[in-house]
Amino acid sequence: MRSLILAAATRVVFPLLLLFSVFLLFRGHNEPGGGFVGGLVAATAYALLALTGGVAAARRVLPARPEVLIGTGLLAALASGLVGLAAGRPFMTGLWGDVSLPVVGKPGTPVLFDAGVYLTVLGVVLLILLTLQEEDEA
Amino acid sequence: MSLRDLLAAALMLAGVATALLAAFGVVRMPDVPTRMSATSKASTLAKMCVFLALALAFDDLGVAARSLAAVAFVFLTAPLAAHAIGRAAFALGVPLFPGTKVNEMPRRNDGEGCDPDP
Amino acid sequence: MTLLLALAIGVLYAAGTYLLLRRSAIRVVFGLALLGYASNLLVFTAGRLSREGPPIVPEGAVAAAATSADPLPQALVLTAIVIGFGVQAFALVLLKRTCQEAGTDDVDAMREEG
Amino acid sequence: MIAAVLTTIAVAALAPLLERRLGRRAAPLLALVPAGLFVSLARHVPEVSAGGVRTDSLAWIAELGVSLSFRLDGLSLLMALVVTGVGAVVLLYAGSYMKGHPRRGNLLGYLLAFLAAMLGLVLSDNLLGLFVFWEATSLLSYVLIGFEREKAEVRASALQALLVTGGGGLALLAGFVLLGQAGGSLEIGALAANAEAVKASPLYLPALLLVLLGAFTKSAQVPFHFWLPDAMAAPAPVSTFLHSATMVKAGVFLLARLHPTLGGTPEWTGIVTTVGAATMLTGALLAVGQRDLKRLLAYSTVSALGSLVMLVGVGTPAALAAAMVLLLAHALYKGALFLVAGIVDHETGTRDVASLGGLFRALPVTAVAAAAAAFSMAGLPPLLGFVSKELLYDAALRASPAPLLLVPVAVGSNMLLVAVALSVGWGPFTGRAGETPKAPHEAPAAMWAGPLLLGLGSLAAGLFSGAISPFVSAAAAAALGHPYGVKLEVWHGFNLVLAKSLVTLVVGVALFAARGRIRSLAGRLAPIAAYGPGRLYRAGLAGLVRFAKGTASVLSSGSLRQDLRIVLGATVVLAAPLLLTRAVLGAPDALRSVRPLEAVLAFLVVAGAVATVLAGSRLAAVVALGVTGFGVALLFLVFGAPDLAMTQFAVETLSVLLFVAVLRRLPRLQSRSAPRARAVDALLAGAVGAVMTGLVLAVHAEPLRSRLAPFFRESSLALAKGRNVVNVILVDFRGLDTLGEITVLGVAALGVFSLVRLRLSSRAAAAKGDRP
Amino acid sequence: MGTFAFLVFAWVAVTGEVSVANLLEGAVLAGLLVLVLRVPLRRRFRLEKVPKALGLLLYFLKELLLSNAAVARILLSPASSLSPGIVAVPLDLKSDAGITVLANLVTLTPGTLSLDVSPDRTTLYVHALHVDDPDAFRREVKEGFERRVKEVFE
Amino acid sequence: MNTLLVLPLLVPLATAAATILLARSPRAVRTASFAGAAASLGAAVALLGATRDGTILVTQAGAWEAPFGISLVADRFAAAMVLVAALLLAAVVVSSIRGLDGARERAGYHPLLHVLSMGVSGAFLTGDLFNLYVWFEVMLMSSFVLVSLGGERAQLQGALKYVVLNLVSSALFLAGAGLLYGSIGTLNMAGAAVALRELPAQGLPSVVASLFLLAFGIKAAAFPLFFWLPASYHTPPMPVAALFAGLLTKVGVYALVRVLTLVFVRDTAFTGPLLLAVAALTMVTGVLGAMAQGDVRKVLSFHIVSQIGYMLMGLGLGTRLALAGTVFYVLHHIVVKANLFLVAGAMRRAGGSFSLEKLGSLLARSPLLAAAFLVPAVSLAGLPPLSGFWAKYLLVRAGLEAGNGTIVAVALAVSLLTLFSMTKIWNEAFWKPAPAGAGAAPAPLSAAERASLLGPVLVLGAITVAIGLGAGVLYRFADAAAAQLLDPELYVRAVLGARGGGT
Amino acid sequence: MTLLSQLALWVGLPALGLALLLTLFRIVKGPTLPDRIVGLDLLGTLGISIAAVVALSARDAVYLDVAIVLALLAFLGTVAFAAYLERSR
Ligand code: NA
Ligand code: NA
Repeated sequence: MRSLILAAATRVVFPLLLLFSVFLLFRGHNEPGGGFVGGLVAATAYALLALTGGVAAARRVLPARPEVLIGTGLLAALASGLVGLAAGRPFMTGLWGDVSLPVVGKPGTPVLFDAGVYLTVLGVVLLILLTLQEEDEA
Repeated sequence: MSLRDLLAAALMLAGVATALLAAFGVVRMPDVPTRMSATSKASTLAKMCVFLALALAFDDLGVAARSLAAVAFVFLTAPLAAHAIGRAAFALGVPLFPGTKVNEMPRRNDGEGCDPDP
Repeated sequence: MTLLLALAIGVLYAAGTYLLLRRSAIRVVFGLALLGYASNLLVFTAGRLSREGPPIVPEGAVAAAATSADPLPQALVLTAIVIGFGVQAFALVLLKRTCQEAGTDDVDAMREEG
Repeated sequence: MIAAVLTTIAVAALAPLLERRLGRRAAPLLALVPAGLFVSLARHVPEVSAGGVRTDSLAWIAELGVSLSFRLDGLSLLMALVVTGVGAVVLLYAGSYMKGHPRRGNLLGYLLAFLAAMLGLVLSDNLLGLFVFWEATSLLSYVLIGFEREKAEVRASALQALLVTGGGGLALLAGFVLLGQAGGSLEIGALAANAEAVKASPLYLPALLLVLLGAFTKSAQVPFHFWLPDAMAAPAPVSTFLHSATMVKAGVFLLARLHPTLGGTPEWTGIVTTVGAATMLTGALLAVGQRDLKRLLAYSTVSALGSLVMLVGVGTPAALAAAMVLLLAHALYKGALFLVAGIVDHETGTRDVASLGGLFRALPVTAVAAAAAAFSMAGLPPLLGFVSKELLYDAALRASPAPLLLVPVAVGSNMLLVAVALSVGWGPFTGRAGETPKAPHEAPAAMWAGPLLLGLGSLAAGLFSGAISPFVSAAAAAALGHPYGVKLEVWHGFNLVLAKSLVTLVVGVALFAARGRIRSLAGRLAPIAAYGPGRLYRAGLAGLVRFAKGTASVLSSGSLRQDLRIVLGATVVLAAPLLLTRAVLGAPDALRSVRPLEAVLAFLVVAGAVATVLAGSRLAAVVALGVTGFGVALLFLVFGAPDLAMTQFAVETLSVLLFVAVLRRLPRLQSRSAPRARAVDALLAGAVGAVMTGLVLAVHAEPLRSRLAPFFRESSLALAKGRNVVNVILVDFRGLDTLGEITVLGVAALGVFSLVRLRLSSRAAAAKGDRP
Repeated sequence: MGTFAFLVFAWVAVTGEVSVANLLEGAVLAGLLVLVLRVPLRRRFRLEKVPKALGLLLYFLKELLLSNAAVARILLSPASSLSPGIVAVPLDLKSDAGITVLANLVTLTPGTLSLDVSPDRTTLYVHALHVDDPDAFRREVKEGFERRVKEVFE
Repeated sequence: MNTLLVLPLLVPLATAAATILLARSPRAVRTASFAGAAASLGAAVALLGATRDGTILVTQAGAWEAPFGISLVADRFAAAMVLVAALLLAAVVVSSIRGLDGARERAGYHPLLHVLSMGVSGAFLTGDLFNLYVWFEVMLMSSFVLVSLGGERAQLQGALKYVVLNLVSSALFLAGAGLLYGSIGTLNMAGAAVALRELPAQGLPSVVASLFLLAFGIKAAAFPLFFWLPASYHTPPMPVAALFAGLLTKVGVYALVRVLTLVFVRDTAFTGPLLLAVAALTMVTGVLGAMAQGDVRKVLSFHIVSQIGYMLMGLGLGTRLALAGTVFYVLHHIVVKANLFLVAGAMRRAGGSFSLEKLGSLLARSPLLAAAFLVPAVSLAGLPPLSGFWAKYLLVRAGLEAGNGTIVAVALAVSLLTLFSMTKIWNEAFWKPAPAGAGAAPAPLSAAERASLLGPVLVLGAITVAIGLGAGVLYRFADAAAAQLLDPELYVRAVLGARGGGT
Repeated sequence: MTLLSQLALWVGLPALGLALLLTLFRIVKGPTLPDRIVGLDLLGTLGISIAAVVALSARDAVYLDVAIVLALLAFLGTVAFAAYLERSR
């Protein structure tokens, strides 16, 4: 939908959505939120961009191809599970660091896992929506 | 009951009343633009009131900040929806209320009304 | 309220089932979506409804309130919702492609021929 | 013994290769394998004749009593000698007969493999082991009958043989299992020792019937006899080997083998004798009117098999001795005659007896072999056939239940068979030369050597029948289950039996003389004869295929709706009665109160669902669906599930984007079903909904006591360092679910991508002018 | 820089925690978003516009609240009393942001709804529930909102 | 030790992720896919090795003890299923190297294969009912994509049916899992086994059990729920169909076996006769369906249905011998049926069609192919001494020992018709001269094609022969597996610890 | 429970429920697609208010987050619908 008003508003809403998605991701362990909903919200940000500015515009600001996001997300989730194995505990055993980091909070394998979820969900929704919209535009 | 609570309650009730008004409007108004008109602002007002009530009701700076942020979001996004719908309805040629006095907006294409999805 | 929801779940299943049995494949996909809602609500309800708030440990407490909603069905439903979204996306696109290739969305016309 | 069988199989596998290397020298070389086996087996004759038994065993599935245990006694040695002896002759013959055939090597290989299977069958002392070889012979016979596979009728005959014998084989399997149950072992020897218990078992009769079914189909007994003449589509060496000398005798062998265990009861005697007698007569009657050399022989074989079965059914020592001699005699003369028929066919290009005559001049050696075999078959002294016929008549006379019935049948059948024997072994070689497609020349030695050897064997065995008496006795003893001695003689003196033999011969010769008229009569009766079980088989098969097609079109109509109706109907049919009979249906035990907003939300959900059903346009349906989704999300919210509400809202929004992206390419909604179909569907849908509501209510009739929820509430922060219990479950307590779930998502995305992209690329390819 | 500051501010607002640590977190995140995700928001942040912006906000809130009653009256009055219309308002504003903000403000205040901007960006089409005099209406919009928006955004 | 339990999930997932990331280089994808398949196979072999002595391996994902976390459990049956699945994956990966077009390969074929394998292994190994649902979805979703990959019309129509019916099954399963949690408060299978002991028999749980029966019955393609299978299995590329044919329905059978021997053990009075009736009807309708077909793939597809009946027969009889028969049958059938589909692909390549009418003289064209067909076909028909015979024998014997002659008669009659079906294919495709109107025969198989197309076939055929000749080995295993299945206490104690059994 | 909570629970939420029903009427009635979409948009908007009022009635700020998510997302669906309508002219 080519609309000056929408396009201009998108420029503000887009980063807000992304920011908020990260907020949801890292808060999820303690408050409502988490990787899923974070990933979904992030995806809506790009979807909005694609809707108002075209798929090409959305692709331009994507940090990586959606497939790569999916693969990376899956590997991150997998890696978080392997940490436990490497430590001689069962697969996916939650292990936590002691220091607290900015944004992330205490680093722990569940956080990495949730981040993997976030990336995967983002990649998935983007791959689906961008593919479809691209075809729709064609 | 503290004054803040009272104020919050009043705001909440005002918001709810406005929301009800919006719903009432969407039922009563005769055509798409008027319905959209009724809902977009009344509901925005409603949301603002309710969020302000929230900001007051919790003795928590964080909640207040988030509530105000929510109001900002609402101001930012609610008009976009109204704009998009109004524009689409107009472009589609959805019939206007017969009482519409002025129409200075040119039809963009053929002006033929077409239902996209009978 | 449980009774009311049980009835609503029944209606969702019934509506979903009815749509599954339509000749129009697009209605079938709508039916699948309704079945998804029905199943999710059913699982959610199975943990018993609670009005006592979400299973979140309040700041300063060590455990979530014993009366808070059962967290497990919530987690299950969340998983099911997300899976359902993926499935729905795929089903929709499959539907679209099938209609394009078959030239119709009439499932009765889609009997295989060799 | 095991080694012998396995070696033969290995050689069989190499046969085609060998043939390609050595050409015509391969067959004689390969024939050395059975010949060698024959010799080494023959070395055991004295020992076995003296009552010795050799065994050899290899455990297979010990826990189930399955083993490869072999037993060399009189019965198996007799069969094994027939198998290897005729096998050697046939292999030699086949090399020559199939000269120039591109797949000669394959045929030799199949024959050797078959020989191994047959050897295994007759030597097996374990029912399952025997069964394995039994089925192997069925399968190999299919391959051998279908050797000239280019012809449709050849393929049909092969299939027919396989289905009839294979079906019997399955009955046999069940019979064996029952037998094993009744007797507590699968070892034939052990069963025989436990025969009384077996016969007393309630499983005896079913086991007997099933075993008999297996044996009768394999040995072409009425009413399963029809497959054998049709199997003559096989090349001559195959017919010789399988359909006269060996495989068809497997059923008889089995009956003899199990006689100690199963025999002697009224059921056994009644059924086996009757079926055997009926087959004997039927085969003879059908044989006499045939014009085709091989069909003449085939029907006469059916008759002979009937005789054998009848004798085993009678089950007296004399009868079993007679059976053993007939078995040997038949292998010799019928083997020879089949080979002769093959030579005649090969040399003249026809097998029509009516157009054959005077071949003696062109095929002198063959003629001698033919005459010897035919005379044996006709029961002329001093050939073995005569000895065997005498024994047969004797046994029939002394059969305890019904000699009055058996004797006329036996004599009558043999009269007809005399005519048949002469038609095959005498008629074509004497009299005026007929018009044949090819000018005949004597066949190469490799071909006539076999029939000659077998024909002369008939003579020798007859002349020296006394010498083989101990061996025959041992065979009969094995079938009897106790020691037994019989003295074979060509000359018994003048008695009732001899008189019968003479009458048989005289009438038989007369029938031969009248063969032209008999054939024309048979020709006129042919339409009646066509109403045999063969026709039933064909009609049955065709009917089955038709039925299958009908069933398939009803059951899997290809209609998604039909399939769904069945699936959903099954759900209702299965769950509803259980629900009504087994579950407590009551009001929910908790949360009975209703708040206004909650009621509105439930209504919203329902209204959205109903509106989706009723929606007349795609977009209206999407909107209605959105209403339901929205209601569900808010229900999550008010019942303490903010995470769910959030996720549901996000998913709803994305669903809208999704729908909107594909909706334009979807066809418009149309109403296509008839009102009646809609009513039926609505009924079914209502039933499904009612069942689900009932299930929910049934679950809620009892309080839920879960250890899980308290654990999660209490451990979330303490053990998993997270305050949002739901999220902690998702990423930690049940992280594996989530791992699977994001995998599903990833795959779904790949799916969408590939569905769209594969098309885009094919479109691009089409645009470029490539083939799509 | 404008984007960055905006995002840091938004982060603080959303998290509702005003502390150095949280500012730092916001900065890290905003930096990541700007750098990695190549967020497209190019406006520079100008401190001197803040008072004018606050003024605009106040004016808007006043409009919003004052016409609160009007909303109710309009919604509760019979439909026949409506005299809606679509009015073309010529624009002095040039920037996308300015036009957007104006359009949104118009939409958010009772009785009016921005339908579209003409492709040449010179006209804003506004739907109003009561249009007695189109020219008066145009003036009202231009002198009320447009002037104030122009002061802040251009 | 416990690592062994997660490797069948991790290796495929890592392989899938890697192949997604490497997507732009087909060579790298193939290499990674092959390496992943080999690693999966190795892991599965190790897993079976660790469970052969009767050890029930258990690991609790995330170190959360049962019933709070998700248990992964491998007893003999599960481990064997994982191994056969891995074997099949390897065979399919190898035969895909030549049997697949580039477009499909680029469209994510290899990651899908591995994800499918992950889902299947997860379904075999999980000890949690909801987790089973998730693995089912993993498996289904990848199968959805695989079945529609290529986008030809027939394929898409088949895929649509396949998707819809399987989603209905998923909905039933999900509802069943939810209701079970709602009535006993646990999802852990061992926990559920314990909890159900304390409830009155024939109460609500048996109603809930019926939902599981239906859901798994659809997956297993049991009568009357099998329609989706013949409608879709013949459409995808043959390596894919082979994987489906071998594995997917067996996951349904596995799930039925698992819940009926572990969880809903007190419902046998109801489920036993029901299963036997379903088994008989499944056998018969499947084989009749096959007889009606003229397309190799469809004949084979309907036979899957028919053979499922045999597996259910053992489960319905419920004795140790019968269960051993089911285990034996399932393992044998996975190999044989997948093999037949792979052969069908090679037949198509060599003869230019799947239609029996259009095929012909394949025996002359490629004796090796004929041999490759013959082994699994004869085994499927249940002729000795190949694997199928022993599977059938065990079931027949179990049926007769249980005094159920009817089901045995049906089983035997159906096996004759199966023989008929296989012979029909042989007669028409291999023996019959190529029909005149069939056009030019396709080019003879190149050496590389033979290696890729027939290599896996011959390996699987060799396994079939080996199972047949060494039936004792597999029987002993199946018997031991059945013994384990019949003693749910072993499973419960392994998962919940000693205290689990008591409370 | 405070008065605020009670008010939210027994006045605020029922009133919003009534608003939902009114909106539902418009969605079902139509008559045009834009009308339905206007209704759906309002439904989302009401959802935001409901989440906020639930937060008041439960005195729990977690519901505020739901409201924010909804506020951020609700308009997107409407815009997508509108885009669809415009494109399908
Ligand atoms: Na399968
Ligand atoms: Na099968």
